[in-house]
Amino acid sequence: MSSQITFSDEQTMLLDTATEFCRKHSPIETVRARLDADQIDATTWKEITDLGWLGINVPEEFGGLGLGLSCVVPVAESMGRYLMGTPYNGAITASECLATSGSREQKEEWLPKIVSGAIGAMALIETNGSWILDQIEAQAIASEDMFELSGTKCFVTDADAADFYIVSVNVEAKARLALVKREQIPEGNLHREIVIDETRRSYQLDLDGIMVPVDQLLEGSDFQAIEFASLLLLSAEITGGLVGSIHTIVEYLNTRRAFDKVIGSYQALKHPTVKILLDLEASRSHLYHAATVLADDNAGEAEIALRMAKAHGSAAFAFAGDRAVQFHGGFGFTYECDAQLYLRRALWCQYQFGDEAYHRQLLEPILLD
Amino acid sequence: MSSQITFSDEQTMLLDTATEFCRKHSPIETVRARLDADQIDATTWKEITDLGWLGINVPEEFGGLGLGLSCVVPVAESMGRYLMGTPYNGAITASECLATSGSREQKEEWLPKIVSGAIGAMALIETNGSWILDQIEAQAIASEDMFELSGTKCFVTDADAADFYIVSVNVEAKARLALVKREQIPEGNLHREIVIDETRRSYQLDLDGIMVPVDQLLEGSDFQAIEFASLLLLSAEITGGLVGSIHTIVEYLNTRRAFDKVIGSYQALKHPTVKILLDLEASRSHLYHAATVLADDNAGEAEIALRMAKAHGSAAFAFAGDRAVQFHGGFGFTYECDAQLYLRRALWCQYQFGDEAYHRQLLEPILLD
Amino acid sequence: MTATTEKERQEFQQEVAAWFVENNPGDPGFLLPETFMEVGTDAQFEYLRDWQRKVYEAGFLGMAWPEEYGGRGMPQVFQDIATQEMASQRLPFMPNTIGLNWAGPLILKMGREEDKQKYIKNILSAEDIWCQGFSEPEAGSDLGNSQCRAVRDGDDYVINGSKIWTSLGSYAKYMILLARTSTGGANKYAGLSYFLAPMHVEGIDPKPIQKLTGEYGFCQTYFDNARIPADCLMGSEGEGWNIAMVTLTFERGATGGQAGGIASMELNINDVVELSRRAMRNGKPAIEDPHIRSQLVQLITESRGNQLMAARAKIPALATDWPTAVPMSGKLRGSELKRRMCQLAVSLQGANGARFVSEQAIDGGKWQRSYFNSFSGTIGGGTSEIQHNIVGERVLGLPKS
Amino acid sequence: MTATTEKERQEFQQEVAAWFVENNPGDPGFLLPETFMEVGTDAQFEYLRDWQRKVYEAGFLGMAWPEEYGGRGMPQVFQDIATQEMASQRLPFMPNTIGLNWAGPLILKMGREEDKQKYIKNILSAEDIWCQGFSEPEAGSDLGNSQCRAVRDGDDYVINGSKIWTSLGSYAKYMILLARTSTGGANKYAGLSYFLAPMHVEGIDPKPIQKLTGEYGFCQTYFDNARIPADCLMGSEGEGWNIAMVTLTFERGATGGQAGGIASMELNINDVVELSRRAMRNGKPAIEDPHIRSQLVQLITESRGNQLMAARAKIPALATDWPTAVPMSGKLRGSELKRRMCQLAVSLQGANGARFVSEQAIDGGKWQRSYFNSFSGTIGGGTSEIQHNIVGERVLGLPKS
Repeated sequence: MSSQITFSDEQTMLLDTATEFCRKHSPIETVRARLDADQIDATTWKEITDLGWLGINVPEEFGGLGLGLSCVVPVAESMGRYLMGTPYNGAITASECLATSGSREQKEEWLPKIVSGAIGAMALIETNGSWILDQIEAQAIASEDMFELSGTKCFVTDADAADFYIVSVNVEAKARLALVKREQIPEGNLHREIVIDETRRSYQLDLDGIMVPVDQLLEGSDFQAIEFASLLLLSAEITGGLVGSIHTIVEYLNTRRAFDKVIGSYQALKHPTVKILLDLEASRSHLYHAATVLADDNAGEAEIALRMAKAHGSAAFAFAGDRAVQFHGGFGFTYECDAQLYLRRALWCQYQFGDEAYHRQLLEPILLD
Repeated sequence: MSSQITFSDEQTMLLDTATEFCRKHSPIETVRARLDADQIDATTWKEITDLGWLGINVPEEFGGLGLGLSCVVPVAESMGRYLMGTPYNGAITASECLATSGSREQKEEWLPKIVSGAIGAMALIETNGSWILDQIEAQAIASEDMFELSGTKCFVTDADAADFYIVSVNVEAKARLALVKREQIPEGNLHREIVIDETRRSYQLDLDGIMVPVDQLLEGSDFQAIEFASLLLLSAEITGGLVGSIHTIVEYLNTRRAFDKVIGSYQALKHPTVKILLDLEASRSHLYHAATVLADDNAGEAEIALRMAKAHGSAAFAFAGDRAVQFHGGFGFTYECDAQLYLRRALWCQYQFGDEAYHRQLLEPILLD
Repeated sequence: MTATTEKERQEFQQEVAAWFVENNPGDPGFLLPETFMEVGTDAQFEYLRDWQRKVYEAGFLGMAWPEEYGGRGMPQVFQDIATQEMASQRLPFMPNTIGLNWAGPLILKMGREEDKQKYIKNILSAEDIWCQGFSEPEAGSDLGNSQCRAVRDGDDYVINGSKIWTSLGSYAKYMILLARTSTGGANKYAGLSYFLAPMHVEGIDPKPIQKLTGEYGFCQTYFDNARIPADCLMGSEGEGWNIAMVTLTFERGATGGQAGGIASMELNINDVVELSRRAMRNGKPAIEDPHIRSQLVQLITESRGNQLMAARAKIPALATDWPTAVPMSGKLRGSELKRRMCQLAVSLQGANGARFVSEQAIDGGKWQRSYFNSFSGTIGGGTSEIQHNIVGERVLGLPKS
Repeated sequence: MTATTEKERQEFQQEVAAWFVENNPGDPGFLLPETFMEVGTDAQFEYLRDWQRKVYEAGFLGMAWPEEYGGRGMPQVFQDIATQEMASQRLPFMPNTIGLNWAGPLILKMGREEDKQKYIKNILSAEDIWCQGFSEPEAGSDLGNSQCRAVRDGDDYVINGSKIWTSLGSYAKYMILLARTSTGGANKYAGLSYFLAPMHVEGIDPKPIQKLTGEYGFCQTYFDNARIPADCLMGSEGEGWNIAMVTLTFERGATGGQAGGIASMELNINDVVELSRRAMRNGKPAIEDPHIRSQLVQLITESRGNQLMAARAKIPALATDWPTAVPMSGKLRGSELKRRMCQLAVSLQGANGARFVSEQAIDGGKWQRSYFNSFSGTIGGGTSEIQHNIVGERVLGLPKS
């Protein structure tokens, strides 16, 4: 196994810019103000688009920067750190999916639009909550030059703001990917879901009644590419979230007093906080290693690195969120305390695209057999 | 599942007497002095015999007290608490084995002898270290009215002092139990083993060359009874060991100073010690519950209770021993510190008759399916 | 009737079981809270208060409390049987938790005769709801540091300050209140006094607090020159700390004396096992996953350990080395187990673990909500960290942290 | 030669690999220790000292140390390549650990010119073995509380007291010694001084201590009016604490500057995986057990996390929030991982987990012994509990415990 981490000048610059951008655009008051928002923050999205961040991973020939997913990581990490809620990760996954599974024509049609701010949303998960992306129930039945879709998709984030959707459907008993345009979705097929992370705007998408032309079926069906991109972006978000949690915990531990001492002096709080810090340091290392090997185009190494990053990160962030609430004591039990924001974000990240137990099980045969 | 615990007057009396006896006979200096002993402590054994403790579980018709194994528990727990090294647990298991698998004649011949101090030793485990008692490799081949034994048994405790052995052997491909007398063992077939718990006097017993008359094959082959008795006695020993560990830890934490404070005031030491205490309280509860249901003769409940007791106790004692060494700091790293005695005892108990992972796996189908 | 026979107990158990089967209050048509700390709507409150009154009137609450104050003067074992039956039939809980389990036992133990006459019966009938005023926003678990002031003025005390985590604060008629009557004294504890304070007084204002679940169920109670009669003082001025400590022994389950009746409808490990048969992970019931199986067995073992400890604690011969270990650790063990149990329950659900209270969520999202609410157990009434200190110091005799 | 090319590095790597293959010292015929703290017999010591001398003479030790003192003045990257090669060929370690990794770097950083001339070369060649005299029996991890006295008397200091955990104490020619030259001063730290003390002096007596494994490998060193020359003092009187802290940054791996060469033959997670294929649990290779598999994956992930942290720490842009977190936690992470790894290795063995060092034991009992020895990592050089404090306070900025 490789244990190299490379971090380019582009990545360094992106990390600096993104940290500053997210710090400025997503102070905690803004995060809270947006919890009940019924629309995405279009102004911020415009700025993100203008910064070129939607084209980071898009090949140059389609109007992007061609820097690959590894350069998206600093941006996703920064957004995670400031609990920013944007359609960014979904949009990047959609562009990555088009780049890996789309035909030449499909790429030519959609990738430049994405770079210019068109929002893509992934519609993969179904009501049974399975993480196995190519074992699904949704159907696409061909009739003449159209596909008639059926089934239900969940956890489609920012679906109300999306310009198009990538939907997984069975075509003749094989899982495929179809692009559905916003205007092809009948009125009433989108329902907001209540999810644990209130910074997320998640939707259920009913496929019944959707008709799409056959040429909207993606040429390829690279579910691995989708999973890899999603794991990478989630791990980045988790790592950022861990940084944010630690700052939140440390700040409270350094100010709150109990029994005549600043509570950060109590080892019962200090030592688990150190554990969270070391978990973060490991998560961040797994993350940038995964970004490195993914850029090297070695699918075997990438699978190991990504599953490790997600497994380690999921467990670490869930622990950090849980302890953040606990360590804030009575205040931690209130909605007003920011600890709950991290806990909720942690649980969201944990249960998206496989929790630690799931990825460890998948690592077992790779690492042991 | 039942959650009853009963504790009789006999048990109360035995617990009092045994605690006092072991405290007096097994102060830590005596434990240490006996680490290199090449013989059992015959004087103490005589006293144990005279107290009637070898007959507690033996039916009255064979000269015992007929109180059942549940009354042996307080004695075994007390011995565990003071790290006493005697052939007691092995001898009790052997008598229980004869009582459950022996013929009338075999019981009449051996049980009264045991009550009077004859030492039985169990020879069950083989070099592969498997805990599945009826899947073995040792053989007994009949030739005329004798069986010829072959194979190797390990972890035969106090074998040098034993008057007889209960040996598991395959007879016509089925695991059975044979009683072998001391005098039937050829010179040189017993080899002392180096085991982690230096209070144990463990031996390897080579069966090759041993010939026993066919009537020394036990009539029955109740391996479950052996396992149940062993798990109960080990759980008792573990519970006692936990009590001893806590006293050892607390004493050090209350005297040793570092950075101008008594170290017991540091939460990093105090809180895990509380965990050990609560683990002990749970272990002791599981133990006496197991003793209660075993006395009720309900094999299904007994299996659950015993496996839980051993699983919980094994993990708890291993943790306590490990932390005992750590919490003694530099001193804990020396042979002179008593913490290592508990750690070694804990590891011995953990790996006898199945560790926590083993018993949990066996509990899974019972509790979940 | 002081000694009881096995036969009497069995007959009573049958009687009580039959009554509860017949009088089960049924599905209210809305999601009930699991404990009194989670009562967030009037509908929930009224449903539960009616239910407590009905149970009391049937004679199954306060059974071991003295007859002269509204109890039935029976041996504790009968109350235990009734309580156990409520639990096993999974009936709604008795909402006047502070009254039944803290204030009531305290008044019976240390109150004046007139207090007993005045308060006990209405605690049992839920006529008077009680709340608790110990914690303060700035003091957290450090009760000794309470700053809420009570100043004697003629026949009144004038109260100023605020208390936090007053569950049922907006429904309560009385509060057990710890307030500072003096700032001098040998130490911070010496200035505290204890009041059985009326809530329906000008200047007392309980304001609901939003919990991390997004729901309500607690108040912050503000005191703005609120005048309460001087005879609300329990004991003498300066005895507040000691009386609060006695109160907490009731909370921590370290002593008996509570009125009985279940105080919660808490989920238990069997519910998690049952969930594991229904919840799917990657197309298979979660219970088929080896990792989940191992965790379930561990939690069953731990949960059973807690039950068995309760059984063993009743046998003095088996609680010799550290006799207070089991009673003093009840809240710590129970609340931490519940937190981990809920975490496991959420993890059984695959991607649906990320849902929250809603129709699409498994069991309506109650597991996620329970996980969040479980922090009230690991934080309220002294955090788990402080519980570890208490056990380490008072049970094991280790020096203070 | 300050800049290096990839090609130069590759060529060097091939050269060094070839040399080590050719010069592998082979099986000594006895069980080697895993670290310098476990050297318990003369045979082990001599074998290892000869090996270090040979490696030094071949030019693969102290490569980045200045030429004028016996090093080779090359870029650090070459030493790292050589060290890495020793590790991957699993060769015996360099036994003069204190000299190479603590005393040497310290002398190079803060020593006088004459010290550098006198000590450095012989540290590299293992001609002079060094030991460490920081800890005391009564002071434990609290170095500031050292009581061993050094009193100036003419051109000498007279030392009285004792030091504990002096590994290689009976083989060492020099000791880095922290001793108290004054009991007054602003605080306990102000009275400490630092010495490069000779060991072969009347009144210095290193007595072997038996470890919990039953073996030897440490000494308690007694000082009974031992006279050492006054110019052994490093810096000035009263600077001992600061110099000791600098020394500890070398130990904790927080700064570079060590001579290189592997300091241990430690077992790693791949060894445990390999063991899991051979060790049987109930008749099946342990690696087939689902519970074991899950634990192995977790430890592989954690172990890999530690490796990757080392790689990431070299990229300043990726170590912004808490730049010292990775270097300051190296010992803590490594030693705790090793302890758990050894525990898992023992648990793979079924009933044979209960064996100890002997022929019948799996791998001669080395896993059980390693588990016991692993406490030297979690205790020595500041316990894991203290390491948590250090990281919490110095990295996260939390208040002192």
